[in-house]
Amino acid sequence: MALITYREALRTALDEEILRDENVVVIGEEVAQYNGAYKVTEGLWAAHGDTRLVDTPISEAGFVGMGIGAAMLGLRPVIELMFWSFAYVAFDQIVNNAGCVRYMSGGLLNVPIVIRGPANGGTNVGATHSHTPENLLANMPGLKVVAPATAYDAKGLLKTSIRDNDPVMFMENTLLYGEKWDVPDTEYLIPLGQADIKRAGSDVSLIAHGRAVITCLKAAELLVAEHDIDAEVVDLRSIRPLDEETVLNSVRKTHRAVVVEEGKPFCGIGAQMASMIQEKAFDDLDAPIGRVASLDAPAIYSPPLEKRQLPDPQRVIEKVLRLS
Amino acid sequence: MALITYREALRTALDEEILRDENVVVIGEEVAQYNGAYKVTEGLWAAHGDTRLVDTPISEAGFVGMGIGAAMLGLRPVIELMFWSFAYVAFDQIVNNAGCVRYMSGGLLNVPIVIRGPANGGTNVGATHSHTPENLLANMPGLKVVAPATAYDAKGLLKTSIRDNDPVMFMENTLLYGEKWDVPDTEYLIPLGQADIKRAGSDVSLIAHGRAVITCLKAAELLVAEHDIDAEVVDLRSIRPLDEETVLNSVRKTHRAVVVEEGKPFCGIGAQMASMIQEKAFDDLDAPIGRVASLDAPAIYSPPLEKRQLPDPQRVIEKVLRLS
Amino acid sequence: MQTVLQSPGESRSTINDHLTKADKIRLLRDMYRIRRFEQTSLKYYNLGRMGGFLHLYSGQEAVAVGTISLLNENDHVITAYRDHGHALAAGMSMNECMAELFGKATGCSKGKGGSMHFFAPDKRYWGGHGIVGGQTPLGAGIAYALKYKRIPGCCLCYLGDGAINQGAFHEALNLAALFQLPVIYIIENNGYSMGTSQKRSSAYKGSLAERAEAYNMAWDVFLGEDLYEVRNRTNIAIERARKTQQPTLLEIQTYRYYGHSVADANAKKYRTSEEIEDYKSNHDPLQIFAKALLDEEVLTDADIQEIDKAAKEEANAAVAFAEESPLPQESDILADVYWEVDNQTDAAKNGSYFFNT
Amino acid sequence: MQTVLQSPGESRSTINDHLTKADKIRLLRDMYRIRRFEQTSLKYYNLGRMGGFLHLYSGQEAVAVGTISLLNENDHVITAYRDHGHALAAGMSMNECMAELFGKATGCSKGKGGSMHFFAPDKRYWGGHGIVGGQTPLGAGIAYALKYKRIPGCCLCYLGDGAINQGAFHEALNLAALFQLPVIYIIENNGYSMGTSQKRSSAYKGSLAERAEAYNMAWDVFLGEDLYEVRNRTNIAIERARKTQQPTLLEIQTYRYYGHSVADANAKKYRTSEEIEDYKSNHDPLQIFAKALLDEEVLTDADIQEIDKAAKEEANAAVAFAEESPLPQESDILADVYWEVDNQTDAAKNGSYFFNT
Ligand SMILES: Cc1ncc(C[n+]2csc(CCOP(=O)(O)OP(=O)(O)O)c2C)c(N)n1
Ligand SMILES: Cc1ncc(C[n+]2csc(CCOP(=O)(O)OP(=O)(O)O)c2C)c(N)n1
Ligand SMILES: [Mg+2]
Ligand SMILES: [Mg+2]
Repeated sequence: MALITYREALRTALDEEILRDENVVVIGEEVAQYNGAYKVTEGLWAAHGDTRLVDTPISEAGFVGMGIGAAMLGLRPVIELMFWSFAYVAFDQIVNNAGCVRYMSGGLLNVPIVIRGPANGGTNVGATHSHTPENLLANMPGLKVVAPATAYDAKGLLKTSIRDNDPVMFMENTLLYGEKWDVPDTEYLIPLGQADIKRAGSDVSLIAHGRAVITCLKAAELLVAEHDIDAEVVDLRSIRPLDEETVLNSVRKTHRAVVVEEGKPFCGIGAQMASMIQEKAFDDLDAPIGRVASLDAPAIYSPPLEKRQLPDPQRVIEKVLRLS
Repeated sequence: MALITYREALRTALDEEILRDENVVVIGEEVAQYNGAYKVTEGLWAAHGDTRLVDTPISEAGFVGMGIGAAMLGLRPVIELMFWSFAYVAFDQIVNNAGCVRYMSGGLLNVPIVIRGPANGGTNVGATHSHTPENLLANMPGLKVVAPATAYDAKGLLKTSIRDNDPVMFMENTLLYGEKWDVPDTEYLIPLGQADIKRAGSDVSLIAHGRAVITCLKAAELLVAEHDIDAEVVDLRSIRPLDEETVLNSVRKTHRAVVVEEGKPFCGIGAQMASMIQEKAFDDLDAPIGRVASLDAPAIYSPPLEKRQLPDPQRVIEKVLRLS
Repeated sequence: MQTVLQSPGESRSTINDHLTKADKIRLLRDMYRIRRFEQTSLKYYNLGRMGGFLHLYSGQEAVAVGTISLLNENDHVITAYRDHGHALAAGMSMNECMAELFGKATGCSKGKGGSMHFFAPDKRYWGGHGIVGGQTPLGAGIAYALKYKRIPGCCLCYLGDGAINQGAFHEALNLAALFQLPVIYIIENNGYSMGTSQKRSSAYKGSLAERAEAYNMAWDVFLGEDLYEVRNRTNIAIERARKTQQPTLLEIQTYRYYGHSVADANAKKYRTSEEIEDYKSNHDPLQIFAKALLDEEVLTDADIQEIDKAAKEEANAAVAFAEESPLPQESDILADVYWEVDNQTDAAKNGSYFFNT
Repeated sequence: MQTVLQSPGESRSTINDHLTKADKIRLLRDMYRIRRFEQTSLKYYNLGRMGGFLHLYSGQEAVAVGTISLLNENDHVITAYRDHGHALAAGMSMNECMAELFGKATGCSKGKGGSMHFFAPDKRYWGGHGIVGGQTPLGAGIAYALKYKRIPGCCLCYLGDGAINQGAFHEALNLAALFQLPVIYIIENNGYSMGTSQKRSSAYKGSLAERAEAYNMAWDVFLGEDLYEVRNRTNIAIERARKTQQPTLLEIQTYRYYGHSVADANAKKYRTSEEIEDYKSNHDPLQIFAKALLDEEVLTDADIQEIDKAAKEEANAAVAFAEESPLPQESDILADVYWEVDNQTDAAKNGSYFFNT
């Protein structure tokens, strides 16, 4: 075990997969010579050179599509979006080309691509740079969506995603890049579609993904300390495929659920969770499923205000208390 | 009253608004000289000329963005997308420029634009041409989303949308263009944010928008005839703003709800409705909220199969029966 | 009409000199097969046997057949929605193509793609793409993979004259030129994008292909009615790609006889009947190549009749095949979404992939 | 370096001939104000008083000041995220700009937009846009509205050398040329997009502006260090736009002294210190224009000191203003999303607009 950052975990995953499979190529803006805008790829260009780490022009539709075309021929491109927000200029390529060509060809081809980068608010970069499109992308059958909350998960899930033969949208978080967790020294993989109980509890299920998991863990500490409420924290880890069983088992145990996400509420991940839980565990619920999301406006710049716009432990706690 | 098609209703709305306000300009591919790919704008170019009906190159990001820029200066562009599916090449313009500039300017400007066109499956045009992005767009605070199910609603809502000072995403349906309904001869407007009870009933609430409303009406007839179940059909008409009260009142009366949509299920409109209803009317529910959506794959081409992929009255009925 | 960069060491390809009689006959036959396949499909479309769109290629056959005939096992093809011609030229059977139009499980895409979305990766034919311009970054990607794997092949990526105004195409052009990718973009300029003439959709100087200048990319413009000429001029670009990995932008001037799609009732409004008739009578690629082969005494009038007849029969047989073929099953709707699920791998053992309720 | 299409009747603008002494002093002052505003903002950024990005314009001042000084009440400006220079040149106050950086309610965007998203529609300044290239269709739209309303104005739309490879920009160029829109696209070519040099991001022949040729659009390329030259060459394009509604693509060669943003720790890795120092010493637009005005005897060294001092004081005063200003209230988070809601119109009386739970 070593205590490493989420960023280092991602970098090690990339490094190991580049070494393991000659078809893995990392493509994106500033990923090579600049070492990555957020330094996720630091040192990889020096180690692996121009063929494996490729700097691109600012042409997301172009190089995402290029990656998809190359994947159809068997490369395994890992495309870095400097921010997932920039996916919107490449949205057609992602949805129609990565997401639909397998289907439209009757299964004759597949697109083993990973598109990754940070998708989060909280860094005061304004509305254009703070989109969290996991709900939009998970809406699309054909795409997979993954959102790790810890360095351990980030490494194991990224390696699995690179080896996956379908297009995986991999959502990171700039606020987590510098956070540290224990990560095994030896190789490990984490399957997609397995949620993780980050904290066991009996009174309420807090269901989240990405940094909202950390928020829930903080909320859980306060809930037990201040309100004697023992919350279970379920980290979805992958949004599509989705581990519905782990979620449902948790709710069947606790009879209460709050879904927490950093995205906007309307048709968010929380909506899907609430819809699924109430349908499949209706009789197990002692209270309506609560939701906590970003306050429903484009991301505000002003730093103290953006903090308030995102879910924080306090809002989670209030929601839990209101359910009781 | 006159019995006119959904298409004619839209055309009349455009015609009247072009005459009423010199700032209204209809922009899109083939909208002028060709009379519109789906003939919605038929005759308008002949009547109003080159300034008011503008043919564009196949550059959705370009002309949607151009419309947004023009709207910032006070024009009221009505942008036709030949299919809403093509919004994905203009997604950044729609989300960040139409949706966020008001916010990012602290309210100093507004974008009175309408983007309209068909958003539906069922015409065997394959996955790339069958997207239904109302959930994606309604996820974005700053955008409004409207989806009329009848000629009457189409006309009244389009006129209101054109007069609205915010960006309105207006979702039509090619399968409805040729259907007829009674429409008043005199001018009328329908406010956004008002759902419409298309059929009153007491046993279950069928909640839908767009063509799914028609499906629900057929299902309701069969339900009463064959199962003695009296369904209420709630047509949302506008997705954002959303008339939650009408939905909730219906559910409080019937104690059962099924949400029907032609989109894909994950984080769909039905998810949001289920999440909202279970939260706000938890104790009124006698059964879980049911959902019916397109079968969860990209749109299949094969005509008989695509019919099965979309919600039909039978699937709605089965879902209702399973709730009972 | 000029080639800015000449392919190394030659100003004119000698590619046609190597054609055998049999080769030439095959080329003519392939054009007839496309023409008759499409006319037959049109008939059954009008009989209500298929859904969606049907974008016919009639009039443009020398482009697909001429260009694709130059390819070898290292080369690849990708195109837009007007894709029947390229599919057949790439070696796909009429049966699988017709069955696809009929929405049958025996279709090339199992009835899932339809007219706009034909695929045959085994023939290095990568679709069939419905979103205008959307295939152009993919074409760059195919070329990228070839270069990455050090395969001395190229990718032909087709698009229309209207498609050049999609942003993705420009991004692809810059990437292709910057990374020196062996992709050849072929603008099939039939003068119209739906009802919009070239003049009304594109700002340009002399030609559309000149846009390549902006990226310091080689380009050429020529007529697409003469198959020999198409092969000759295209081969220069193909050689360039194979030998130097440099991309080229070609504009091939052609014409479509039918409307934009079968649903295009306006086809004769934005074009005069004279214009259409003139092309059919004086510029038809089938007639022009047939006449060339007659002049060369490669074949006789009777041979041509025979080729035509065989093409018609093949198309009719394809209809019979399609009619008799089964539809996909309802359970097929949820297949071919994820590779891992279809192949029941360990990776697919966890979690839900589909959210039907 | 050539103007393809000359503006009617003149090959060189005489615009600088009309400048009064006061005008010239104002121009110098405006450049100093930008420089000092940004250096001051940098100081407080490093003190942790603001969040997000801070993209400094230092080194490029003659472009914004020179070009915007040519505008009148019918003309408009829109730019990207490196927008402080344009904002101040357009007449926005240091107070509202600094307060925006501090995230205060008194900021030009009420603290909602931040450094990348300054707006002042009353000054015909339409932002401040964070998505690379995303503002370029908007620039065409502003020009579209001017033409539609028969206002003889134009829109200056700025972008970077890296931004030219976004598809939306190409779509906008084609639209501007096709529809003859009075928009002037100004590529502020500072040689780098983040850490990527022009050569590594763009395929081109002689210059980036030559891409305009593809659309038969007028273009020009020139150095941006001399404010007179910037005004002279830009005015030709502006006159063309105002009189004939024709668009132009300008490439103005310039340099940024700091990194891409303050967070760019690599700024000296992809550029040599010599390169940076050479520009600062020999090409600094403030020094060059100051020297010109000294030579013209418009002002003295002491006057320049005074201008500089005033700019610094104004910037410090803006900091004080920003520091003292209130933050937005939590309820403000949900304001300014919808016009109809903010204005409590009848249209906003129905339904829910926000879905907080
Ligand atoms: C992004 C996008 N916009 C619009 C369309 C609708 N559409 C399909 S084909 C077409 C015209 C294309 O013309 P061109 O590129 O010249 O090709 P041609 O049809 O002549 O082969 C249009 C507008 C589409 N499929 N995709
Ligand atoms: C679509 C998109 N992709 C990437 C970015 C991240 N990004 C912001 S600025 C920039 C470099 C732009 O360089 P250039 O256009 O030359 O402008 P400059 O910064 O030199 O003024 C990049 C990559 C973005 N904001 N938007
Ligand atoms: Mg065409
Ligand atoms: Mg730059």
